[in-house]
Amino acid sequence: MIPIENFLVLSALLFAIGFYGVLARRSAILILMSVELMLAAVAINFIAFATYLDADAFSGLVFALFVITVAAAEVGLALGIVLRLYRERRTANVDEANRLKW
Amino acid sequence: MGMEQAWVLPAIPAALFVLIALFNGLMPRRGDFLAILGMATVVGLVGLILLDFTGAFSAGEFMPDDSNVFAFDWINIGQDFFIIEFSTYVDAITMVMLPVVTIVALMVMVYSTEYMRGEPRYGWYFAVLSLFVAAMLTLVLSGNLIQLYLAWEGVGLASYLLIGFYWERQSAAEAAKKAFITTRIGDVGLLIGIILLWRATGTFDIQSIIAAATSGQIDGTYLTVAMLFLFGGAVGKSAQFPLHVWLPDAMEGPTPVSALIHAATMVVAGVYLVARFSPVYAEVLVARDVILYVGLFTAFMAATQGLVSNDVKRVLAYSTVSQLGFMFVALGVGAVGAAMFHLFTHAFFKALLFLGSGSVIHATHNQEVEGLGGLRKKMPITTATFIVGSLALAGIPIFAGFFSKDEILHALISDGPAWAYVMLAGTAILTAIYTTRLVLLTFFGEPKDHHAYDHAHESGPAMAGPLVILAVLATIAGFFVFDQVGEALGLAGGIGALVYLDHPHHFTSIDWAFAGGATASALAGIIIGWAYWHGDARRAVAARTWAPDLHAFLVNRWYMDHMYQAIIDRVILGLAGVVAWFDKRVVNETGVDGGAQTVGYFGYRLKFLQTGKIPNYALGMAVGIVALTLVAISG
Amino acid sequence: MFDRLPLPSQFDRTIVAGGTVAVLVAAPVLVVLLALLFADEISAPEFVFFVAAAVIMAGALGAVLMPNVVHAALSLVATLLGVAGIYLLLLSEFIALVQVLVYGGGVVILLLFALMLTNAADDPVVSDGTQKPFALIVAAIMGSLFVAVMLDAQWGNPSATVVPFSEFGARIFRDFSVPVIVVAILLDIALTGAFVNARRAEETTDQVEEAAA
Amino acid sequence: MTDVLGNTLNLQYELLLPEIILAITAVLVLTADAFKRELNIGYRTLPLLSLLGLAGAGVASIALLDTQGDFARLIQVDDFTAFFRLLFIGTAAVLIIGSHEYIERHVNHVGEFFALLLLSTIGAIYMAAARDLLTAYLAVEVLSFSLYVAVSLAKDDARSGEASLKYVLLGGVASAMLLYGLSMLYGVAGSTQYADISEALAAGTSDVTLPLLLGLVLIVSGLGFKAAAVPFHNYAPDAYEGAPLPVTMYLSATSKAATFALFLRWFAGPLLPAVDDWAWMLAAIAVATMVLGNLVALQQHNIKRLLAYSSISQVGYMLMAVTALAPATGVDTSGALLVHLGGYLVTNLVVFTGVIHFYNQTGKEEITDLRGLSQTNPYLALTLTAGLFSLAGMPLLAGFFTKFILFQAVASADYLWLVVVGVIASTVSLYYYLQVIKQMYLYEPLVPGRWRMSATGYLVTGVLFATMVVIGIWGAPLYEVADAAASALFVA
Amino acid sequence: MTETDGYVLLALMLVPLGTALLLMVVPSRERSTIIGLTAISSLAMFVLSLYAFATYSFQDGTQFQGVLAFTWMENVGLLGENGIQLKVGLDGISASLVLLTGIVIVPGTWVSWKVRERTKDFFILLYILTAGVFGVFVLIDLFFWFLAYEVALLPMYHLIVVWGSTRKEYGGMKLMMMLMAGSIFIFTAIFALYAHVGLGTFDMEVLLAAEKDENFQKVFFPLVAIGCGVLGAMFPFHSWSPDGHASAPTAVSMLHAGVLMKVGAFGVLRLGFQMMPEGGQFWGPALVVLGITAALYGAISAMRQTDMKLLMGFSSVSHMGYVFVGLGVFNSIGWTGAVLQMTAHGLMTALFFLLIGGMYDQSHNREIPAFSGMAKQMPIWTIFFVFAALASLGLPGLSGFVAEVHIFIGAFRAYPIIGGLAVLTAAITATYLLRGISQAFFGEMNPRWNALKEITVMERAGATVLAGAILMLGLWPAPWIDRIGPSIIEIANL
Repeated sequence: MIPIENFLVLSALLFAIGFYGVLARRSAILILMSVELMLAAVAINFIAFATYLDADAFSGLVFALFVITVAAAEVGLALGIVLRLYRERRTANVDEANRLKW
Repeated sequence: MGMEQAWVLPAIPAALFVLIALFNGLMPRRGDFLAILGMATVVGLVGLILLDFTGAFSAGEFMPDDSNVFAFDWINIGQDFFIIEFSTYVDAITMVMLPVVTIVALMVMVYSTEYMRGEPRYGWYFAVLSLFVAAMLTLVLSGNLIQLYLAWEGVGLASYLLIGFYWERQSAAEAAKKAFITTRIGDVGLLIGIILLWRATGTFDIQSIIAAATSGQIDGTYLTVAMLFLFGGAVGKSAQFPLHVWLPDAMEGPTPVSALIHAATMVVAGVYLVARFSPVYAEVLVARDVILYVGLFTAFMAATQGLVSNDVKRVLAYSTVSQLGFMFVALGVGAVGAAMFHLFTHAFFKALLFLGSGSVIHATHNQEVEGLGGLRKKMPITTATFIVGSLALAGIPIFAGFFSKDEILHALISDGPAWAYVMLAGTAILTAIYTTRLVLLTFFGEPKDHHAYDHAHESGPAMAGPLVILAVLATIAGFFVFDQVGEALGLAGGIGALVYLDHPHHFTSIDWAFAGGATASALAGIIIGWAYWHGDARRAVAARTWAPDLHAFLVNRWYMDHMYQAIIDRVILGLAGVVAWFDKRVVNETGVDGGAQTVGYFGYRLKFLQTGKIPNYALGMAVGIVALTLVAISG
Repeated sequence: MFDRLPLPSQFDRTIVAGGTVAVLVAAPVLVVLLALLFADEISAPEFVFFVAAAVIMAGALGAVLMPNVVHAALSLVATLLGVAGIYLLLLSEFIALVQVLVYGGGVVILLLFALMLTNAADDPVVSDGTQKPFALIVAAIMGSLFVAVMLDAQWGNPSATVVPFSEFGARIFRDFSVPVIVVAILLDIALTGAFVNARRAEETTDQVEEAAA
Repeated sequence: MTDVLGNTLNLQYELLLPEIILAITAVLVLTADAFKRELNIGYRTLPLLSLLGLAGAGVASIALLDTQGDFARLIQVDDFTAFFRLLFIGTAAVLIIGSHEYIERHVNHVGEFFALLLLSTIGAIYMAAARDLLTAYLAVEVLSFSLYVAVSLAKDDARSGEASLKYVLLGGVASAMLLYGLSMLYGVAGSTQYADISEALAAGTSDVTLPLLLGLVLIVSGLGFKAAAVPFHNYAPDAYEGAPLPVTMYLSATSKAATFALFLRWFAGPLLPAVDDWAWMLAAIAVATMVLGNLVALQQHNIKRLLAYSSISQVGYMLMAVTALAPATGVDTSGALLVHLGGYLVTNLVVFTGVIHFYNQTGKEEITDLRGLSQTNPYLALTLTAGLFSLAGMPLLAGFFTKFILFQAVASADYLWLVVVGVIASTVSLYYYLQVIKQMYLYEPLVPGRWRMSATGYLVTGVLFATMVVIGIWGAPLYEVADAAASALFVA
Repeated sequence: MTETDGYVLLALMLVPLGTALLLMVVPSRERSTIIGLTAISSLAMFVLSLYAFATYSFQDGTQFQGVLAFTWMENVGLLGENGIQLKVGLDGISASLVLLTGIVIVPGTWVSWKVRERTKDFFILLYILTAGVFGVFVLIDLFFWFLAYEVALLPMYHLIVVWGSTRKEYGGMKLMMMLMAGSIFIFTAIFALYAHVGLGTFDMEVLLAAEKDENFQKVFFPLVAIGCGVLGAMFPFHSWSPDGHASAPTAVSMLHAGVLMKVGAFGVLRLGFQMMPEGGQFWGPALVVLGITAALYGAISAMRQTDMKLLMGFSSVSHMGYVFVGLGVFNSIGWTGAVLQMTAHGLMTALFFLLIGGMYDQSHNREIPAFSGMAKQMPIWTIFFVFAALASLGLPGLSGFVAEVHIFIGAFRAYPIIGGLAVLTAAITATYLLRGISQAFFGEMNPRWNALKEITVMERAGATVLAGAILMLGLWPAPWIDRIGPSIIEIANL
């Protein structure tokens, strides 16, 4: 039986990597992808806990399920907005989307 | 009308003040007659009270019981150690003051009807005169220190208003301001003294305080300090060194005012105060010595200044300061009687002199001796009365000044240091000299300004009358020193008998040998003056050429005004400038505005955290999380 | 829009690149793991786990590090599949299925399309942000902290339970009825959002139609 | 019906009636919009329809006022829920009435806008009503998603898309953080039910302390983002500025209120046993928020941004109350927070409705554009002044009373130092509010000549103004309602 | 004073408030209506305050009279029985200050009829302010007390920036911000007090009676002292006063310097010394030092001022310094003096600002050096001005002396040196006032001002009212002292 720590560590690393992506990337879409990584990490957590620690190993699973769903929906929504911005400014580069500041 | 009704005395003029001040416009002659009638009544009442007092006195009671009856609480917050009550208190000293104040006031008012005729604010003038009289009477009658202080400031106010009567003249306004502020500085001392005494005794009632002090309840040094502060008040009011500078300038006021306030009555309030507390001063000899030396110095200094001044009124002003110095010398050696006596006589002859000079000024519209001279032909009455006054001032026998000054010198030589006597005697000679000078330059010799001379004329009855009356008084007032005179008048005795009640020092005659010396010195002074100034007018200015430096020193009043001016400009205003600067720059701009700007600056810096770039924002969030986690785990 | 999506040249180049990277990274790891497996150092599940973990890590790193957006997207696929593997390992095959379908099937394609639509085809290389070093530091700290936390805790004793595939639907719609409804609303909103944004602004369309009319 | 663990699930759907009504209305609105040519209906229909739905929902929730209970252990219907139901429905209604002209003129896709408004209201309500982490999370996302979209709806405004992008990307990160935190919580407590969680935490978590702490950190951060608390606030000013004004208003009103409803549900409920673990975090964040929000607000020149920062600082005050949720005084503190929320909402609506109508007239949104408003439209100037003063906590207005109650609650919970910070902050805030007021009263208008708002504008501002004053001088009813709602939190 | 008189106290607040509301509905062009309304209501306020003052008579053991309470909210949240109630009550101290307000508002209203633009709004704000001031004096529930306190400050900003003069933006903003910053401290102290007593009520009587830990008092007294001290222009928190007064319109300066600053000192007495006597005893010396510093400091820097209103501003700082000395010496005499000084200075400074305003409206110049010999042009004005100056420099027979002598004596009782300095300050006051007067009013008439006319009838009337009050208090202070003294002693005994 694999100790749960393995999964948790894995998800932690995944989360951190995802966050790194958010911080380091410039293309809106890549940032979005990094967010997906973070969400995947979350899902791993939920399922790991569900499987290992939950008496009735279900709510965790459902949680993970909905996380996946929401993530997908978010991608759709966000991409729509990215495309709009691209249409307006001919760029998907978040550093150039800084008219609003101060 | 007994002593218990004494409160009526101030009440009458006070009422008249309100009446005239508000409604003089509606009255015929602007209501001056009201003031005079009221004054006359007061004089009559004073006579009655005097009789009542002396009657009781001759009945053997030292201090009539009903002398201190009228009293009511003015301030009472409900703690017995702090009650301020108004009360009238009548005793011998009061009895000396009352006639002086009222009679001179009456004379001056009558005189003013002519002197001030046609002036703008004529009614206002009489109103303020009444106010002054009211305050002065309250002052001399008050049995309570706070009440006394109230009246004390009241006379100051009246003086301020009257000195500034011709406020169109900047000099007059300045003089009024100077007078008020200078005396105010003295009053600070007075108030502090009063409160210190209260602090030690828990009462403001003068007699209780005196009783407490004389019974040695109060620690010696504490009492000394308190009494010195009290004396500070006297110094201010009575224009003693170092606060004497205001009195000469006060001559900016109308001359009758100078006669009443700045010669006869208000300025002697200080003398009155010290006399009133003489039993206490007898306890604290240090303070008394201070008084002696202050008086001595002032007398001498003022006399020297009087020697050179060319302004008639100023000469008289200096002489007033000097004579007040005499009185304080007397007080300084504990000769209360002599002091009060001199106050008494001085009031009359100095008032006479001022009114006389007023008459001159009225006639010639000139008060510089350089523009006067030879007026004796034109103004006989004025000349005669003025000479009488001068003789009294110089201290020639049978004239009032002689007796009182003699008393002072006598007291000084008996109780004071010898050198002090020498100095004062010298001052007496100086007095004779400048008096002579004044008379000569004003009434004798050739007229220096013919235009003025031609228009000069003798004053009318309203002015001449008071002159004559005062001249008579100035002549006979001295005789009150004799008990016989007093008894002849139905009094209990001479003025000495009245005032020296608590001293054994009764005298029925004077030491003629001593008096002879005094007389001789006075005559010597007159002769010197005559020898120097008689004849043509050019002599008047000769002094300047004779000893220019000394002359300048004297003319500039020993440079004291300069010194004060320098102190005010450099030190006080400088300090004020520093403080104002501190307030503007440090407190306000650095403290308040600076604080605000600092906050704003932080805001300005912080707002640039808002770079508008998503990764930066995310970084902020990440840092937040990391920080919180670190704290959480470490904690 | 297909003409803007430059298949195949761009595409197979990507595949080649991705493949090589995957092999280069995966091969040694695989060897080691196999060795351990046959030496009975690790059990079969653990073997699978490590393989999957390796894939996930590699993919994740690729996704956030690769300069070429297309490569990044593809390595994201690797990660997500790896995650699906983890799900399987955790005995929740349904979630794994969903994962594969939704991500592998939907999301990534969506991402790729978006990439193409935003000109990634012409210049697929997007340089990283200026704050990269800070990002590295912060993320490193964060990761190490998280890992430390996970290892520090004493987790309860594993009680591996399985939710039978059959029950899934029934239970979702019974025990989690509200979330299902809410997520429906959510999807609706997401749809609307994507639609209103991707679609060009209203007036223009109206004008077009008016012009047509 | 029971679930596997044998818990009976009662499925009274009437408990969800208001939300159902809202959802249906939303669908109707969308349909009506989609077929507006065919049905040939004007713009007016959509707001009216939405208002109808809101009215229905309002009636329903009023009818439900005294029915307590839970729906399938997922939704808790109690006074707390009712309080927020009415609050949110009311806010939405005010928004529609107050700014329908603006929406017509300056918003794309009005149909979708209204639909989103209604749906997001559901999300907001469920944030307050959920009694299960999953439901709560989804509700959060519903609200956030609709806001992501709504922000992007400004017509002819290049800022809108950018704002929306920032919001959606950072929002994604935030919800990832929140989820990670939730997963930790789930791992620690082994359940997503509030009740079980509080039991588990109360039972003690010594062997998983750090995961719990980490979870709390991430939850606080995630919610902090939704509430725009420093340092998770950066998106807010940009989103506020880029969004259409009504959306800005909605962001600063409903979204914040809902977030704090969630805060209360969680931190006064399942997380209360761990209060010592999170109080300090919230305190720190609260202080940072108050300070930074107010300081930066001093430097703003755009009304929207100014209000954004001012509402950030307001979040600081509210977080103070959450911090002070000690078990002993929990009820009172949360009651005070609810009072302040109510007052703040009303005040905020006053200000924003005023600004919206100003924009309708002038199309300007710089502070300096307000100059001379006291002459061109004295009524509006007065309203705005009162609103701003109320935000600054000046007396006779709601702000004073609610802030007073809030602060006294916090002070009584031995957080006097927090109160001090808060009072100082609100004094600083007075400065920038006065700057705005100065523009209106001190200077001459650029374009002289009086103008009038629309009738609905007068209606809404009038009613809100009145409410604001009433709360200010007779706040007892509000306080009692809030107190009841708060005590509902603690019965479980 | 009976229960029913409590309604009078209530009316004191409601009359101005109601007038403000009424004015809102009056169309602004109907000047006559506005004037009539304000005339009536100001008169009503005066009568009511006079009635309150007259009917108040001290009774042993009870500090407040005419106590009347309406529960506002209770038993909700942290609030217990009588949590917050609209509660009014009067004691000797507040009675005299109420009368002061009633006296000042009348001329304040009269002179404000000169305001031309936005007259209506002006009066609305002015009366809201007045309501606040009355409230502070009569309300004895901390919540409402503080509410009234803020209400009194609230309209200040508009009144200054809209109707003010020179540097009004700066002056108004600084005044508002500093006073609000001051209320931070009060706010904090109130909460601390409330939490410390822990009876769940803001009722002042209860809080006064409640036991308070000594350390608590020592910690929180300074907060009250500073908070209220800011409004009382206590050094070094005074710098709003000169600029604020300089920029405020006449009536506002009158009310603000005349009454509102007193609210600050009143707060120190009521909230500070009365609520936390031990703290007061501990910090009294500090207050004395600050007070005497302010007195000297204000007087000395006034010497350098040329703008009449700035001069008055600093003069106010100086005079309020006396008040704080009187409070700080912590004995009944000093406190009585402080309260008297509040009244005295209120009347006197109101008169000053009235006169300065009356002149400024014509000349639009307040620089003393610019004037000379004004007595010729405006004799009545001059007389009143000199009168006010004499009152201000503590001439016996006028209000200033009565108050100051108490303070001096109280100070001497505790710290003779301080007392001496205080007396000295009076002389300095005389200096700067008389310097200004002799420069501006006397001497050669400056032809530049030939156009100036005598102050208007309303201004003369107002000045007469104030002058009369000054004279009354100066010559016959018993009515005030009989009310203040016993109440003070009652407090001191508590």
